[in-house]
Amino acid sequence: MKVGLEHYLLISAGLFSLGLLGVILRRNLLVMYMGLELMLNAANLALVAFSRYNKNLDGQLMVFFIITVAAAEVSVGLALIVALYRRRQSAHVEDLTSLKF
Amino acid sequence: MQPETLAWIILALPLLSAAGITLFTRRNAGLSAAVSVTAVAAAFVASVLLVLSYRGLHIPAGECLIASVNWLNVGGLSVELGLRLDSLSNVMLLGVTGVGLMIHIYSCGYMAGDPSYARFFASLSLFMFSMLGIVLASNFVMMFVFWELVGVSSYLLIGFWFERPAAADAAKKAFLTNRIGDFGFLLGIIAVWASLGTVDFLDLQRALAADPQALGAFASLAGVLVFMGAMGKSAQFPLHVWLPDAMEGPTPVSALIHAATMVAAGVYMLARSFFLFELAPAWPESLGFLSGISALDVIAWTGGITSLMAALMAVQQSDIKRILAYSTLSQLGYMVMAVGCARPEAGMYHLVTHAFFKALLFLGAGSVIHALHHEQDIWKMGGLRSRLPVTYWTFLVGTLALCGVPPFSGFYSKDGILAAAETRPVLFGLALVVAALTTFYMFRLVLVALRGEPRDAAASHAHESPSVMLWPLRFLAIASVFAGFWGIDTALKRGLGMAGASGHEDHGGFLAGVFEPFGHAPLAAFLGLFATGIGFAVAWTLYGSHPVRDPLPERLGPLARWMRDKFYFDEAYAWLIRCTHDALAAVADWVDRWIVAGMFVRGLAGATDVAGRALRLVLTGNLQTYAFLAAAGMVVALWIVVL
Amino acid sequence: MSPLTWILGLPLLAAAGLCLVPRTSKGVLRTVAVAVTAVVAWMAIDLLLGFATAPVGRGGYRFVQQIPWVESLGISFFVGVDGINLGLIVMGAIVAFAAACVSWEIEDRTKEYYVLLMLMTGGILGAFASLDVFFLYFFHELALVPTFIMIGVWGRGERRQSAAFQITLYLTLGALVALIGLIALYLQSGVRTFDLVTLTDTLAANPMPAARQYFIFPWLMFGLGILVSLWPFHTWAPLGYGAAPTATAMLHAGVLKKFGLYVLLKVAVPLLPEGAKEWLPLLAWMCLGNILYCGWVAMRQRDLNQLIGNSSVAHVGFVFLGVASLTTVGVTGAVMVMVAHGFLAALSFALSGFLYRQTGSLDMGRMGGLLKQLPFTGTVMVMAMMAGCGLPGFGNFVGEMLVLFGGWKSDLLICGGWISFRWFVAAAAWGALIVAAVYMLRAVREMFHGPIGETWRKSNDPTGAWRRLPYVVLLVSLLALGVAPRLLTDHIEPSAKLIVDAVERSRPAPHLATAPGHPIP
Amino acid sequence: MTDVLFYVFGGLALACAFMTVANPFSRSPVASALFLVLTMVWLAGLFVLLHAFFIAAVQILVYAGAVMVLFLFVIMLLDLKEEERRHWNRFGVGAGFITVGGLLAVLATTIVRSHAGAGLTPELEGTTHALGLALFQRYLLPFEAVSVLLLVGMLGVILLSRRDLK
Repeated sequence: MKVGLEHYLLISAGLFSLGLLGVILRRNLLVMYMGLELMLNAANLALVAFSRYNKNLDGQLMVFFIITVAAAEVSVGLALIVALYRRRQSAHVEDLTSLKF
Repeated sequence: MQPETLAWIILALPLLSAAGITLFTRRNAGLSAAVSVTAVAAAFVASVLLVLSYRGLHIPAGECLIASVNWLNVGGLSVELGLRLDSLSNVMLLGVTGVGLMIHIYSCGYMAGDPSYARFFASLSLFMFSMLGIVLASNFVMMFVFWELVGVSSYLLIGFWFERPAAADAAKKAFLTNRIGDFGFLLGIIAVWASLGTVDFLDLQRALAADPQALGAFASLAGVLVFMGAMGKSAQFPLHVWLPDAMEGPTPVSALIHAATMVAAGVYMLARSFFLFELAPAWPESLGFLSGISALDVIAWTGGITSLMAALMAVQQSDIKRILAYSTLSQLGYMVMAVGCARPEAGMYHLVTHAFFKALLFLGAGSVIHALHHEQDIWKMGGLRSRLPVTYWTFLVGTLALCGVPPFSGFYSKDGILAAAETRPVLFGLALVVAALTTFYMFRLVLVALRGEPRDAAASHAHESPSVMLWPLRFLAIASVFAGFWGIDTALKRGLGMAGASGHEDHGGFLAGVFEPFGHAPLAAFLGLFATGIGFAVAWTLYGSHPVRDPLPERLGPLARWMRDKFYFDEAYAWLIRCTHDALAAVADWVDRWIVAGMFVRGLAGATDVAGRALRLVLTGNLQTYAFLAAAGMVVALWIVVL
Repeated sequence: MSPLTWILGLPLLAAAGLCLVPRTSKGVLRTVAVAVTAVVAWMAIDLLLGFATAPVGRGGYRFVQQIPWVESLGISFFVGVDGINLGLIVMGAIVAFAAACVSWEIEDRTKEYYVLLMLMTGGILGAFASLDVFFLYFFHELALVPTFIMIGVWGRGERRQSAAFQITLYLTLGALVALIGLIALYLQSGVRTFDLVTLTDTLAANPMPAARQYFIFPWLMFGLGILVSLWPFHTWAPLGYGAAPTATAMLHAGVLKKFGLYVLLKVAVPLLPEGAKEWLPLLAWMCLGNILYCGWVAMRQRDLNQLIGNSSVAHVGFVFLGVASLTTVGVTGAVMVMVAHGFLAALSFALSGFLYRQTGSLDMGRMGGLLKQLPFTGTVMVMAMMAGCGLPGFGNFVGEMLVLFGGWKSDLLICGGWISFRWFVAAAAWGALIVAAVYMLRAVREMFHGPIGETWRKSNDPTGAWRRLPYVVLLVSLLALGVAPRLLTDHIEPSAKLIVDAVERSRPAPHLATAPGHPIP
Repeated sequence: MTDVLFYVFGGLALACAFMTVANPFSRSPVASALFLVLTMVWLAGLFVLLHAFFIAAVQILVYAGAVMVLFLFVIMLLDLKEEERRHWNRFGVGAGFITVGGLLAVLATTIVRSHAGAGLTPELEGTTHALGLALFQRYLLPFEAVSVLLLVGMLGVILLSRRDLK
């Protein structure tokens, strides 16, 4: 079967679901974070694919921006995790439930 | 000067005096009194000038002069700040300012040394302003305005010694009782306006003369509602309870407001708006059971019942001021009854003469109280004839006038009322009984309180009051004796536009005037004298020997106790109010606290709170739960939207 | 530039300016606030005196100014006065001046207090001056937010948090419900503009179908009713005013609360005449709840502020009655009551605030004989209470009298005509003349009459002309209205007549004449 | 040829992604991180197949290079042990799988049903030249905004990593 847009999108959907699975199932903050990255990349893939098939460069530019924002996000997020770890000596989500009423 | 200008001046003077005292001179007692007395004296002089210039204009009977500025004009409701001058208001003007002047002068002596001397005179001036406003008002709304102001000045003066709980309570009671009457008065005014589109007396009179059916089904109801105003202010049954309590005020106040002028305002208002009561009976459908009863019937019977009841109560009182207060009630009932018998001029005539002699009696009583250092129980008095000669003789003059002994003024005015009642035999009989009772309780008062031997140390050391208090007594005594010959009745008839107003103008000389009633209405005159004689005889038999205690309770038994306790009206009303208004208030408060604020508001808040607590369990604080919930929600949403 | 823009702009400018004043210079803060409100009050009085001769602008309004803002939504800054908001603006400005004067008492966080006070004043005046429904609502909210903060921060009593909470929730709810009504009105009007004049003209020319009016009117009626403490949504009022700082209670109870009535009269009734006819009978029942029920509740209160709060709720009932009567006289009376009651409520709360500071308590049962100790305060308070029970000479009497007169002539059918509106008038008259007198006189009797309690020996009257000025200003305004009511009624009447005529003119569209939706059996 | 490569890269990316989040052999974050790096690489391959060469390069440089190194640094810094399984929340795991499965199902059905690619041919050449022109002309403002964002991110990191952070 000829590879088309749908195939890329399906891969993207799969990656996104796996990322979500990581966020929901894994208890380590860092791994959850990796799941998030995975989801972002899934979105990137979809954007690039759309961009190619729709003859529009904007999708790629969007990906560029997403990568940049993701970089910023990762740096801040990781800094937060480090700071949290310093206070709580844990990166385990079940130890971090102070948001509870 | 034009009468209109004079009328404005008369109305403005007391107001300026009240404002001036309150704002500027209240720290200076003497100056305040001077301002107030000057104002009322000037008003009296202006009234005399006004009457003279009015007579000079030769205005025909039933006509009047009106001076007005527009006060309010909104979509069909036009209210003038109007002054109406006719013989009726002229007579009242002279009466009010004259008696007012006497009492102002008297007060200078009586109130001397009171720490709130200036406040007293300010309130008195405010009262004069309001009273003159009622007298001069040319329309219903203005009359209502001043009606209320009179009520509030009465409130201020009854509660003048407001630190005394009794005085404060009496003031409150007077105001509230009056308010019930005013409630009816206002509704009556509104009903009249709604049908006729005007509140002006003259316009109303003309409209009703042109079309007596103009008020339709409201004719009698409007009359009775307006009469409710008079019921409150003139203390008619069943709103009479406030007047005796009002005696907690200073005695000059009792004399001026609660005997001579304010309480008479009701009668004046009835006479002023008499055209309204003459209408043939007509009731709205919902009050169909009253059909056939006219407004005048209601008025006449209310007056009759009041006069008899009050006279009975007066018989067993022992407080000198209260005896006079019940006597006032009884006489007011007389006047109202006269209006009810379609003879407003008779009621008004009695009003004027009564103002003189009742003011005299009250001031005399005040003089006695003053002399006895505020002792008011007649059974602790006695033997004052020699110690307070001026007071005694003037008091006696007042008593004779009140009892209707010819040739004192009371005889003529009372005779007019008795003659008016002749058309209604039951009321006539009732009026005769009242005449007898009046003589009885007045001579009981004179015999017990003033004659005989002193029963108390204070009574034996009494001294005559200062002359500033005695001269008003003398002047009022003169008025009480001769007011019957001043042609007041003729002037009143002219003012009311009565038929025959001009016919009686020339009665032949003084002597003919003295005996005029015997020729005019012999039955009423002779029976009235007879009743007076009986009353005097009984009083002399019981009290002529100057007993130490009242012999009457033993003879009358429980009836005497009922009379002394005012037929338990106060208690009955207290019970009624507790069962109705207070109960409603309690229920409303309870509902507000527990149902509205409690069940609904707090219930709603509580339900929200509980829901919040329940939903809070979902928030575990676990990041993954949140992520899971968000994802699940997203999936569900997508599922619904996309598939 | 219209003087109205200055009137509402000056306090807002002052609010911004006060932010720059250092918090330690309390004198400057106070002087600026008093001076600005004095200028505003003076301009408002000037407005009143110049009203008759001012040229008539768009839609019969005077002193008009209109600046387009968001044209796509039809929003513009549009101010102007007619007879109805004229009195309210004058009253609001004078009350604001008095409120700024009595704020000497605030020692804590003075700067924030005055900034909020100015903000509230500007919002209030803006709400009454705006003729654009969007700004009308916006300015109202602008005034409400400071109210909540002021009660929460500078309030008094143990229940102030709960009071602030309750008043916030109630008023927000009311404002939201009314907003739904306003948005529905905006969307259904067909012109997509917030301009009141255009709305009025359009809806007069081609009215909305009656069924839609039946639907929109209750949102406005209940929403605005909650804002004005319509029975049974009134319990926030006594509670909130009891806890509010003096100036806030004065401004809210006196002025801001009238906003709901004003919008009801100015927007809801003339724009939705059929809806009004349908729902006003219910309003008539509810206003009896205000007049009689709240009067009875007031009779049972032991705390002065609770009493004044309940009595103020009761007075508002007369405005509702006047509006419900739909007669020129009644509506004129309603506006008159609004203005007079504004002065009266402000005066009462100013006095009770002063008493509270002097005695530390407002429990009437513990007071007594204060007239001897505080002759000035006592006299003014007795006069205020007399005005409250409808004594002639005060503006309230004129208003209540007109409402009763107008009500008697109303042909509004209650319960399908089974009950005459006259019974409502009679009941309201009973409430005005008797119930009000009972609780007012009881309060006077307990607080001012009788033997003086030892506790109050240290209390003193306000000394000096400046401290007495706010009370005197309010009292004189009340008296002026009572003695010369034509100052206002002459201006109110034509505007009231327009509203009444708008309702009378309207006839339901023929195909909808039998539309369902009769809420009253 | 490209189709084969697509299946290879796609399959490997999915497999590595699976190993990242649900490695049946190891719970170590390091393993996860390394598999994630691999995922990035295969993704870059897919980008190349889509003729997005610049993005592919950036993907390798920024993600596989910088970001993942950062991850590994943090893991080392915190000395994270293997994620010990404290308790096996069956309900949680089941619900998670169901949710994710549901999501996947929804997405897949949508993609398949919508025929998004019908009639479309891969044409666009994502040349660096074109990208650069667009970036510095049409997208100049967002570009600058992103640079500010990065600056803010930097500041945030500096602030957060202060020792005395309370």
